[in-house]
Amino acid sequence: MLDKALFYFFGSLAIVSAILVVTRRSAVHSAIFLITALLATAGIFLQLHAEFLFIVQIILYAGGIMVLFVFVIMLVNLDVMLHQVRFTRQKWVALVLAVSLGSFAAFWIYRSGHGVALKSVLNIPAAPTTRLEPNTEMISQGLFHDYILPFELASILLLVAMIGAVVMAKKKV
Amino acid sequence: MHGFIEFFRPHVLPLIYALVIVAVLPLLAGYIVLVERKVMADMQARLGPMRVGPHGLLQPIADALKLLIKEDIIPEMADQWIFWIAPLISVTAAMLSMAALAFGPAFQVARDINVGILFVVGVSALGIFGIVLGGWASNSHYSLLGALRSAAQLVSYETAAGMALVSGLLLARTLSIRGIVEMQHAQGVWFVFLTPIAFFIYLVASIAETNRAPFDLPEAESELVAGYMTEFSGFRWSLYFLAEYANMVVVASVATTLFLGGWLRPFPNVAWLWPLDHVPALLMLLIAGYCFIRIPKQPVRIQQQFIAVVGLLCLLVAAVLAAPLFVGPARPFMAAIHGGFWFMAKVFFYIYIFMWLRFTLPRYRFDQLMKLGWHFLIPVSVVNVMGLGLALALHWEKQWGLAPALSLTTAATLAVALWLLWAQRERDRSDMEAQEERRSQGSTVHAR
Amino acid sequence: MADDPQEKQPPKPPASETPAVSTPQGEPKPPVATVPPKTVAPAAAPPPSSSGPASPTKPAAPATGAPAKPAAPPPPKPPAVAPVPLDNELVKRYRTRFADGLRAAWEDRKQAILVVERGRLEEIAKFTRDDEKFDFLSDLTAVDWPKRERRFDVVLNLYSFAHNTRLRLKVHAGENESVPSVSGVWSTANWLEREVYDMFGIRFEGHPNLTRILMPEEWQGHPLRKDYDILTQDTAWVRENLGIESGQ
Amino acid sequence: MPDARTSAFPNVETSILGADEIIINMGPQHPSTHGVLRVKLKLDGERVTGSECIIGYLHRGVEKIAEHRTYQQFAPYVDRMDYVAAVSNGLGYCEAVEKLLNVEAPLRARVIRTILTELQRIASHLLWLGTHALDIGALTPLFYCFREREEILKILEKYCGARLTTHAFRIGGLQYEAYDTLEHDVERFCKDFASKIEEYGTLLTENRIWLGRTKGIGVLSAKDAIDMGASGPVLRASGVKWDIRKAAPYAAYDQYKFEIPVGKNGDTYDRYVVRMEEMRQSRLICLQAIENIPTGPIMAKVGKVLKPPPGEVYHAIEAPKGELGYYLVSDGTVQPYRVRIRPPSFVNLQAFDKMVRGHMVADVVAIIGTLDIVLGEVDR
Repeated sequence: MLDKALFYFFGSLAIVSAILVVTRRSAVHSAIFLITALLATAGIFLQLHAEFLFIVQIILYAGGIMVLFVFVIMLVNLDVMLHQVRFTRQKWVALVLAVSLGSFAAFWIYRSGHGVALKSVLNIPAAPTTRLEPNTEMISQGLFHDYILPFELASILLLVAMIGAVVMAKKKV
Repeated sequence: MHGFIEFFRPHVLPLIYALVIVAVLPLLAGYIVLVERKVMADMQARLGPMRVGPHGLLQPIADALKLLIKEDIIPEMADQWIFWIAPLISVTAAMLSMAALAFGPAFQVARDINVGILFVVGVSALGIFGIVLGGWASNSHYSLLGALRSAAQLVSYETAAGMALVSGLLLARTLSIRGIVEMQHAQGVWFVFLTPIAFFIYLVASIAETNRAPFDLPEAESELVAGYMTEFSGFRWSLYFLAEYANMVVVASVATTLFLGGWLRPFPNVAWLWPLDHVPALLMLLIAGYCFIRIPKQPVRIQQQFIAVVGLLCLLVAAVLAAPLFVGPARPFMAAIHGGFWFMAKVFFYIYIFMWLRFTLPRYRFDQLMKLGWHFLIPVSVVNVMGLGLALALHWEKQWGLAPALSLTTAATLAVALWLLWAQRERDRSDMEAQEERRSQGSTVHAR
Repeated sequence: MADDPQEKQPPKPPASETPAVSTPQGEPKPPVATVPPKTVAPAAAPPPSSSGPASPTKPAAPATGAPAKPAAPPPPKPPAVAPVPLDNELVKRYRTRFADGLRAAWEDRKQAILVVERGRLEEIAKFTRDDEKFDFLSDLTAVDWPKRERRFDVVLNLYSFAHNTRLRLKVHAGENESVPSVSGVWSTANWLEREVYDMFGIRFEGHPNLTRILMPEEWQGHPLRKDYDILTQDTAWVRENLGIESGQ
Repeated sequence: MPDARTSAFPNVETSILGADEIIINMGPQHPSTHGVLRVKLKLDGERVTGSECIIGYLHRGVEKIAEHRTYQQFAPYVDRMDYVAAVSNGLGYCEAVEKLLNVEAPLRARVIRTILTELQRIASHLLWLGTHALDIGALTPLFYCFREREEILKILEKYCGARLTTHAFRIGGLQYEAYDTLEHDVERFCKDFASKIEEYGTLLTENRIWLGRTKGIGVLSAKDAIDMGASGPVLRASGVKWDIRKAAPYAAYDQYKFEIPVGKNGDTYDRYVVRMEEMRQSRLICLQAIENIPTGPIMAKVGKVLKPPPGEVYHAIEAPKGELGYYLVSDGTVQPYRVRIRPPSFVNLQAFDKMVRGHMVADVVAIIGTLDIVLGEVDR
């Protein structure tokens, strides 16, 4: 019973803060709501007993990326952006897009309920109530044994990107 | 109704522990402040707070009361909403990270969460938001500069602390906190003796991470007044203060768990050192005795009664600590009670080092602080992790003895550290010369 | 038990100051151990030809009172040391170099004073610093003599590390005459001149940033002038701002 | 109207990220400006590109007051200028007037004056060390220094009844005879001060962070120091060996042997070493002086009413901060015609702009500390 209550709490929290992110005038407010949205999803991960994912979500997203977001928001002078008139013309384009996407999603949800052929594809198993065995070891097993090559490639790619950023940002001292 | 009770049964104990933590922490933080002021006074040939209660024992309560009553000013141009939530974020991050810590074999809120240490580090990293948003919301130039500086400092020293923890976890081969302590119990040696460098790096990095002692640049009084805390006053300011001390306790407990053997008694497996079990009770008896001796010296009658009560309390604790040794039925609680004592003793020792450094060392300048972090601490911690990995690999695969392997890698890491220091000094000297002749050929500029 | 200056000799040889042996006014005895700074002019005794108190062409200058000794001080007091005209190598070098640039030279309490012409102050200052090695400007200040027609004395106290001696240059400046700034020669003069401007109102040409330094920017009047009357300013201010008569 | 709050900071002309400088005000009530000094700093990011000192907040017009007071009445005002070293101010003024009167204080008075001035020098340097270390972050030296300074203030209080604004000397000599245990007190202080000064040394001299924060900071070359008119420890740390106590001995300095400490490269660390060494030398002077304080009168033959003959004199002494000069002009009446005080702090502060360029904000605090300025003397 607690699980259901928690799930709905986290779910609604995530949706509400996601909406608020888009509608807030001040950038810092929307950054905070983005953080709450991320933490809400982390809560759901925890509910699924995926502890490693939960903590990675917190460290990576909330602790890492969002700190950079807030840094940038504070450092960049936001006056200029506020004066520009908000995207009036795009209103219609947005409406069309929203409608098409909404109908598409609604159609598949309906089909999955009834349609037979696609059940296997869209059959989302209910959240496992049994305890997952500690998945940190499983993830590290996968990451460092089965997919060691892509892991190294990705790290080299990141390294290059970092060095590039440092070189570009280096002030002509 | 039955279902409800049934449903709550597994959660009762953690809830009680959580309540204890949330209640005890502010009190603990207050008394750490008192101990800090007393130690500082002692080092500076003076007495420290003596007025409120005998030997200033009631000073934290007086401080808390003052902060509660003090007017809570919100700057007019400040962002009210963020101004209200920023200190909250800091405090919740600090308190939340206490959840995973095990203060004794039994006393742990999140029972057997198997990402233990990672959870603590991750959640305490959220504390940065409290500081950064606090600085931003108070809309004053000084506090923003202070906030940016402390955020930069936290981020850069978290890397070093993270790597130091990694080398500890390599030895423990598990993330869960109970697992780490049990591993140290099994191996019979604390990890601080196996990787002393990692402990040292974690000590330095944790000082920087909690903005203390030589690294307390963000609220260096002489420069940016009070850094990000400038505009906060009254209860809001005390939340930041509580967050800082809670962070200190968190960082100290992580170090104790990982390097100083959590709730283990020193030399847990050595049989002939059994008298060590009596030490906690004897210590408490000693304190009680001192309180009773001091009774006649108290100036006011009420203070005499108060110190008598404190003496009795210490006696009670001594009895509790001695119970498992002598009284039969209490024997199974031995580990829990003594464990808690030893854990708290180690945490206080770690915090004492913080205080000790604070009153002897002057403050680093911001660029020196960053240079120390990036040019020295992080490289050495990475080398230490690699060295340790190598040593363990040799130990497991090639069956080398643990001691020779570890001593070899520690020596190698020390060599790298010394080389880095030497390179740093060369770089400083060349900077000095460059600055020197840039200054000498500069013309004598008229002072305005 | 009047302290008899003659017989009490301090243990150390007269390198330390012995009380000046009192002689009638006029030619002091040559080996007089001077007061702290060693005799300014390397030559020991001033020329014997000093014709008594007849004052040379020096203008009224500081001794506004009669150059002769003021009314006889009470008998026990030590004798007054009036300024004595000075003429030694230093003065000769200045006279040969600047002719009429050097207006007067005398010695007051064993310290050399040269009065120089206002227009050529900068040139003389450069000469003093480079050739005479007076490379340390101790102090730059001014004195206000309202009764004189050129009322201000701008006084430069100099010190030479090479000769370990002090020298005082004086310049006379009128009410709104400006004085050439020496901040180009010694940078320390920058703030000192700003203070003199602030206190006396003397303008210094060539000063990089001649503004008030001690008083607030919008302050009227120059406080250290003798005719600066704070009372009239105060009553004016009170009348103007409070509309009542100030009680002073 | 765009939300004012998100328009970053109204008082910041340009964005922080932009390359052009921002102006930051330090003071006048800033914890580390040693009094009411306001410094406008032009910063490019963290580096200081220019500075301007705004002074005058503590200007009491001492020189104007002097023209309406007799010579004796003005003596207490002199203590209020450099209130940290009141005794040496008094010594300078009394000796200047004695020179004007061509009178000399008897040897006993001069020796006692020397002892008290040297003790005041130690006290002034102790206060400097405590506050300078506190600005750079070391909390403990302050309390050690003030413990020693308290001993000196006790001696001064026993001698002349006041601790800070002492008015200890009179024109012509001394008002009070030395109290009988003076020698004993001074000896006891000097005996244990030797170990105490080593104690400060252990805390700071080899401290890696202290070295990092002071070496190479606020460099002033010898040529610039002389050109800027700097004097005292600031000048000596730049390598110029000049001390008025040796160059032009006054009071009884010519009877005692002491060294003049000189630095090499004129940075904050050298000034620290020079001042520490000066404290040791002052202690030696006091020890030599109390060995034989000569007997004899303590007041020269100076009448009640002082009417110095017309004329002028400039007399400078070596105050703890530097050359403290008095330029007195007398017109023969009881009141001085003009009293000009040459304040070492005012002139040393002028070198602040040259020393601070290119350093960080944290160094500005260290440089203000190392100049050892007292605003009472800067503003007069």
